[in-house]
Amino acid sequence: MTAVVETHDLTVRYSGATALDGVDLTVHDHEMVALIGANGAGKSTLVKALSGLIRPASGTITVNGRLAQVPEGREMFGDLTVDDNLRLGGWRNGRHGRDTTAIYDLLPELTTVRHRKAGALSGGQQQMVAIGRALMARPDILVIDELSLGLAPLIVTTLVDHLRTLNTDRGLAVLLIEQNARLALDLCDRAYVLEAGRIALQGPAATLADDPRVAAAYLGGHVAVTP
Amino acid sequence: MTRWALLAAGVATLALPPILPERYLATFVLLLLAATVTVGVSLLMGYAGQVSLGQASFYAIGAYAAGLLSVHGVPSLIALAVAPVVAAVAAVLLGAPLLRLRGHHLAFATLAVQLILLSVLAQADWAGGAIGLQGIPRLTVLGVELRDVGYAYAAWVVLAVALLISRNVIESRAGRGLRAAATSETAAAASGVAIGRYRLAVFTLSAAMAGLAGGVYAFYLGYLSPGSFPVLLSIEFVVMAVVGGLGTIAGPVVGAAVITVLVQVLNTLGTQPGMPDYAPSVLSYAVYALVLIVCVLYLPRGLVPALDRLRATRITVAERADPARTGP
Amino acid sequence: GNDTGSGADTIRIGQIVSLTGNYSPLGTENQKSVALAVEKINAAGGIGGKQIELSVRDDKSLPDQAVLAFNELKGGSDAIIGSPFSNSALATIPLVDREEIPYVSLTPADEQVNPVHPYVFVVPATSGTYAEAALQYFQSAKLTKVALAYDTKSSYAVAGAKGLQNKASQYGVTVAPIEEFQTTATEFGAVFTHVRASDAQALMVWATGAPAVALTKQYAASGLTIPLVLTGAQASKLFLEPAGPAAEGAVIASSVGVVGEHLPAGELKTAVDELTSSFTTKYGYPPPQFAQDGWSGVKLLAAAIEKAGDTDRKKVRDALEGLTLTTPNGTYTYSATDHSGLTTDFISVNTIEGGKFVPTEFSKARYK
Amino acid sequence: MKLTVDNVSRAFGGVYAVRDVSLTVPSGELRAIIGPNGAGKSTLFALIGGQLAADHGTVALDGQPVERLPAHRRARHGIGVVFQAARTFPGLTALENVMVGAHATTRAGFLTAALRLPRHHREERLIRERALTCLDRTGLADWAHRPAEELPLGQQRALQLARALCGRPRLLLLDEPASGLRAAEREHLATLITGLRAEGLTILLVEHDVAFVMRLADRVTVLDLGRVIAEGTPAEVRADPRVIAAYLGPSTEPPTPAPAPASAPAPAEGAGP
Amino acid sequence: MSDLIGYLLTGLGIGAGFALVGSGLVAIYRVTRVVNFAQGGFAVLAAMLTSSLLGAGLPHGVAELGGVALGALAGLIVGVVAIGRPGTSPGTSLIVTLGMGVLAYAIEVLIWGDQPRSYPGVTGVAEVAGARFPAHYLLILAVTAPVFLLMAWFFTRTDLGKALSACASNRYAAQVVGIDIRRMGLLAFAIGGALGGLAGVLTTPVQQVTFDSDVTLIVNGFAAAVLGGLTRPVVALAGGLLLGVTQTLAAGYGGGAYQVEVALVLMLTVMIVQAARTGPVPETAR
Ligand SMILES: Nc1ncnc2c1ncn2[C@@H]1O[C@H](COP(=O)(O)OP(=O)(O)OP(=O)(O)O)[C@@H](O)[C@H]1O
Ligand SMILES: Nc1ncnc2c1ncn2[C@@H]1O[C@H](COP(=O)(O)OP(=O)(O)OP(=O)(O)O)[C@@H](O)[C@H]1O
Ligand SMILES: [Mg+2]
Ligand SMILES: [Mg+2]
Repeated sequence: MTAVVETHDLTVRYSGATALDGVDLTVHDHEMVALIGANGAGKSTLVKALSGLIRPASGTITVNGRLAQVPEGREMFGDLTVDDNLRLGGWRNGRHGRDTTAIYDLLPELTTVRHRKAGALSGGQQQMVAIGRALMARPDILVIDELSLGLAPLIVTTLVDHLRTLNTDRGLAVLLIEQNARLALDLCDRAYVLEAGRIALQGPAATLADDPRVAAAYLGGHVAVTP
Repeated sequence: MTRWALLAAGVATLALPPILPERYLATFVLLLLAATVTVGVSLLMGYAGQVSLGQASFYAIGAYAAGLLSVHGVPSLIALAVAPVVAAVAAVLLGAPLLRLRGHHLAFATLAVQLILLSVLAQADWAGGAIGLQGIPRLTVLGVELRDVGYAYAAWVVLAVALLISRNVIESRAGRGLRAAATSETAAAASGVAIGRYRLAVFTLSAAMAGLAGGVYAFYLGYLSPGSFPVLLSIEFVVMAVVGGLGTIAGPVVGAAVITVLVQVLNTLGTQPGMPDYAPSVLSYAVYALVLIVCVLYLPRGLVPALDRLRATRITVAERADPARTGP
Repeated sequence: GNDTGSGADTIRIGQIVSLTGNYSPLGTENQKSVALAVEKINAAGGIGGKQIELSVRDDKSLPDQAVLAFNELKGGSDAIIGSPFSNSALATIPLVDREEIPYVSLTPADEQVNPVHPYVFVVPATSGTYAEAALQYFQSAKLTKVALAYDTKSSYAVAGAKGLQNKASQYGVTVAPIEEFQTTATEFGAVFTHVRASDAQALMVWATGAPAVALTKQYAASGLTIPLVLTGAQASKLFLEPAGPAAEGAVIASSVGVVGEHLPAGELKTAVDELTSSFTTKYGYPPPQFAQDGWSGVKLLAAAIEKAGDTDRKKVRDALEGLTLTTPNGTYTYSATDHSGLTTDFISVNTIEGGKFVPTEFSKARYK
Repeated sequence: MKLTVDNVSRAFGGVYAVRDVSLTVPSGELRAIIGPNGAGKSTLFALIGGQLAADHGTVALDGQPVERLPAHRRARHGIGVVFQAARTFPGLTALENVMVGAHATTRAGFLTAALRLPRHHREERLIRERALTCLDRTGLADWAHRPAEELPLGQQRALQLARALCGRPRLLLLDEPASGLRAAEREHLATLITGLRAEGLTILLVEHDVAFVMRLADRVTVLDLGRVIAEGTPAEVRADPRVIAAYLGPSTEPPTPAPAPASAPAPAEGAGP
Repeated sequence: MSDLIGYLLTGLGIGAGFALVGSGLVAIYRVTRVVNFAQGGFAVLAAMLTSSLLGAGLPHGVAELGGVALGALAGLIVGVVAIGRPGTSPGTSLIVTLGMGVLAYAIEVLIWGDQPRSYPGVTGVAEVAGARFPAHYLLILAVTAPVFLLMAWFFTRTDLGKALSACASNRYAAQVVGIDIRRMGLLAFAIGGALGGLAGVLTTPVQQVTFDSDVTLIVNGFAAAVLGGLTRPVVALAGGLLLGVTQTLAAGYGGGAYQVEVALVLMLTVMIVQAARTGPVPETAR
């Protein structure tokens, strides 16, 4: 197994404040990796660094293959149509990037809004576009900064299944940040726990799910389903 | 801390007029007046997020109001006091329809208003037309006719008033509402900010500042013409505000000072004997442009924040010498 | 401060001039010719043995910059040569009144001399004078119905248009229709349409700069055949070159110096030739109208200082007021009531032929 | 405060986002609004809060019609809003963000500020204290002096809530307040919301975390394609077949698809609009 | 009647000129969110060079092409300075373009002097239904219409055009999907420069050009472009034509003294009505 993404001693600072501090993280070929951590731990910062949108203060990042991301906050091309948003997702694919049918098959909810301006969509519809746009790149590694954010439960189920299929069929590697840590740990093979910019824990997802420290901080709310 | 620096600058400039060589006094007066208008522009742009490319219109309206009134025998001090009021009234009348526009639409609208105003003035015989309004008496305060140093102090007071008001407004409920509305109108309105009224209020306030400065200008120059208030002047105010630093109190003053002095220095240099024919235009265009470009590219937040940051880094560097802080 | 420096061993002249901004095409010519005149005088030993020292300030075609410039210059100057931009000049004049310093203006606004300001003297023929010269031409050419088009935003044009209308009846001329346009206008179809619908026998245009060129270019294609009459503001290559062949046949009033080569030998011709030869030698092209103004301004000041025997401001002023001097612009006779000095005799009405100004028979007949 | 929404509709270019929706929320109730993506939940909130004008229909607070009032006037009537997208004021510190929220219940204007009249100082002190309390309550005390744009997403959501609370609202519209929050923060939020309801606030809550919603809500209204398709207690709604078909899906344990990786739920659920 | 047709046709002619000046603004703004105050400068540079080339004996067509090429080059240079530094905000870039416009003055004065220039275009008179107007306007019209159609097509129908538009729509997202926003920005500046150059080259024959002609050009171009929010080429064209026709009609039937004001007031009215109809611009969800 080769690494598709590897960071070594990655440190990122925002005007003085350290957001990531010596992070070593690897995602291998065919692998699904979860990244969990409290709000402000530095997860989004890591994503931005991986896709080159912010420059690290020190450390190295290696990416082998095409990386696509679902950014935090959805980041629509607000005055372009849904169709155009998706097509632009395939920008790096050239001519192949234009075929959007697979995305509409996956997310039929988008079919009826395909000619609307993306900025006028509901929050969840935008999230679907963001995910669809990332898939359009036909990436080797997909980095998802919040998957289920604002999505109805049914759609989350569909997407999770699709990711799993892509992973098994096409060997897509995934780095997943997800508010629902249980979901993430169930889906992924391995996981990292980020705390205040450092990797606090790492290991097989199943092991981490059983770790009491993880359960207390990240799984709690979803267990207590007592209406 | 900035406040102390400001106070020190205030005292220093207060001492300046009598000792300044007479030939520089005019630069000093016009600098202070430009700074006053720029304070308004900065309030408008830096805090309320509205761009005006026509601020010189209110400068002109204030000037013409003061000039016309005093030419027709109104005591000069009263005429001066009326100047900002007229400018403010004009701003309310114009702002009511124009402030429905946002962003570049508003920028264009203010520019258009200025073009229209200039053309109306150029054709208004009662205001001297294109030839200009002549014979404006000097400003008389307590029976004393002001001479050059007097105008320097008048301009100083006007600027001080504008700065004080601007600071008071920014650090207030209203100021926060403005700044909030500049970034998200939806959220600001949902918090109870009456955006339309606020925008009009700040537009009017900045116009009043320009009008007041215009009043002093009218008496100081004793002559007004549409040619004194070109559109480029409005743009220059914006440049001053940006160079000084938007969203800062001292920015407009620093910006106005730097630009005014730069222009004068380049003018003097370019017209020195022995300079080649093309020196005046090359210096006043090329050097001015290069200084401007380099300044905004390398200090995009303006001079004042840059100076602040310089001081701030020195402080944090000192702090960081203490290695006790480590995260969990 | 009133340190007139009458005892100093140099004569200090300040010049406020538009070297940048809208009026720089005029200002640069002013400035070149002033510098040239000073250089010539100094080379010839100065005035009464004293060299002239010239300080220049750019008013950037802005009135308040002119005031700044005046304030910088006033302390160290014995006399001041003013801006080609009328608004700059008018902004400076109140200060001149207060400062009491001889001020020689290079802009033709009538307001500077009407009423007379004791220290202000104007070099170019004023708009009013041009208007009167045009009327004399119309009268002699039997053009009794003249259409007028003018730039409402230019003080030069407004003054000229007013002068024309005020004095028209004295010369038996009716002015109609009257068309207005703006400095920024680029299209004059409406003017031509209106004129075409009238029975006007000539179209007189008062404008400076770009609109005059655009109007002339479009006039050629307008189908109008009546004479197009322009004024001193067009009497230079600033107009001729951009207007190109479209300007052929247009009638242009100018100072006599512009058509110096057609003048009969005499004092005036000598004055013109002196400027033409030295200007052409130094700068490589013949002096335009604005260069004549700058040159004449220096000559007038020099003559007054020489006559006063001193640089005392009051004495120089008095000397100017009684001065009679021939310069390339014509023969000036300043008096206590006339600070403009030139009569219509020194305005030549020309036509453009082969890209050159050629005096009309009307004017040729008036050369003495 | 009692909220009555009567027959409101809003279309965008011919497509109805909200269609003939009527809703009565008695004072002090916590009402959840759920429904698929694009069902019209946020649009309904916007019609209540005044961010959008209704094509027709009325909105009343304690019987007083407000549908013609602009948003800032509705805020003065006691509506507090937490938007779905984190709409904070970048450039202002967290504390200042929250202080803006106090606008609805204070009045010092430009003149008072410019002249520094006594009222300015009095009000300013009050606003500041109240804002600090709100920050504290939402767990943001440590962030008070950081510019809002530097806050992580989770904290930005909390900041919106603090801002809304600073206006002393009597009706609170919460659009997905828990999205992006981790388990611990989610717990904190749940406690806070329970507390607010105990204080007598009327709360409307939109949230896709069904467990979270069902735990907190008194009653639940379900929207689909702009219409109300069901309304009742959490238990009733959860059992409603239309709701299961349109939104919840067959599994009762909503977004935790641990079992059966092979058999994906058929996409033919009719969930699409 | 023939008067009216004359006014309308000349109005369209000069309106097309305004729109052409505005087209470059649209091209640049649509991609970079920068209002390019140096736009008038491209026109001036191009016109100056064209006049020199014609003066040097080059034939029409070649000389004009040279002018347009210089415009594109100038656009590229302005772009490099204005948006080349990473992290430059559109506001900062705007001031930089203002500075570049002033810098162009110095260059123009050094090379061509401060005297006005012009050159002949299509000579002669066109007659349509008894109305006479300079035939050159037909050329301007004939160039403007396809330029705008091409722009509209390019930006909304081609992949590259969409990628360019995406840059202005959301810079961050553009980077996320792998669009090189800097390169796109520079491309936009070059296109804008060429369009600006074209505007200068085409409008100069009926007027004249001085180094500071850019102010008038940009005011009119801005007026035209802003009507379409600086992003919609076809609306900008409509804006320019409206501006032109209003001016000639105002001059024809009301008198020329207020023709610009009438047109500006009309533009303002249209904008205010537009704003009142659509309400405040909707904020997209971050
Ligand atoms: N632009 C910025 N300037 C300064 N600090 C920042 C900036 N963006 C983020 N930070 C800081 O960096 C740290 C990490 O933020 P980041 O957004 O990566 O967290 P996160 O783990 O993604 O949080 P969340 O779960 O809320 O999305 C936080 O402490 C935050 O305050
Ligand atoms: N400004 C707008 N212009 C056009 N259509 C809009 C606009 N706002 C919303 N819509 C459409 O109205 C419908 C309802 O949107 P709304 O945001 O209310 O959904 P929602 O129920 O909040 O969904 P989500 O759970 O995804 O946030 C959607 O189809 C959306 O695309
Ligand atoms: Mg994050
Ligand atoms: Mg929603």
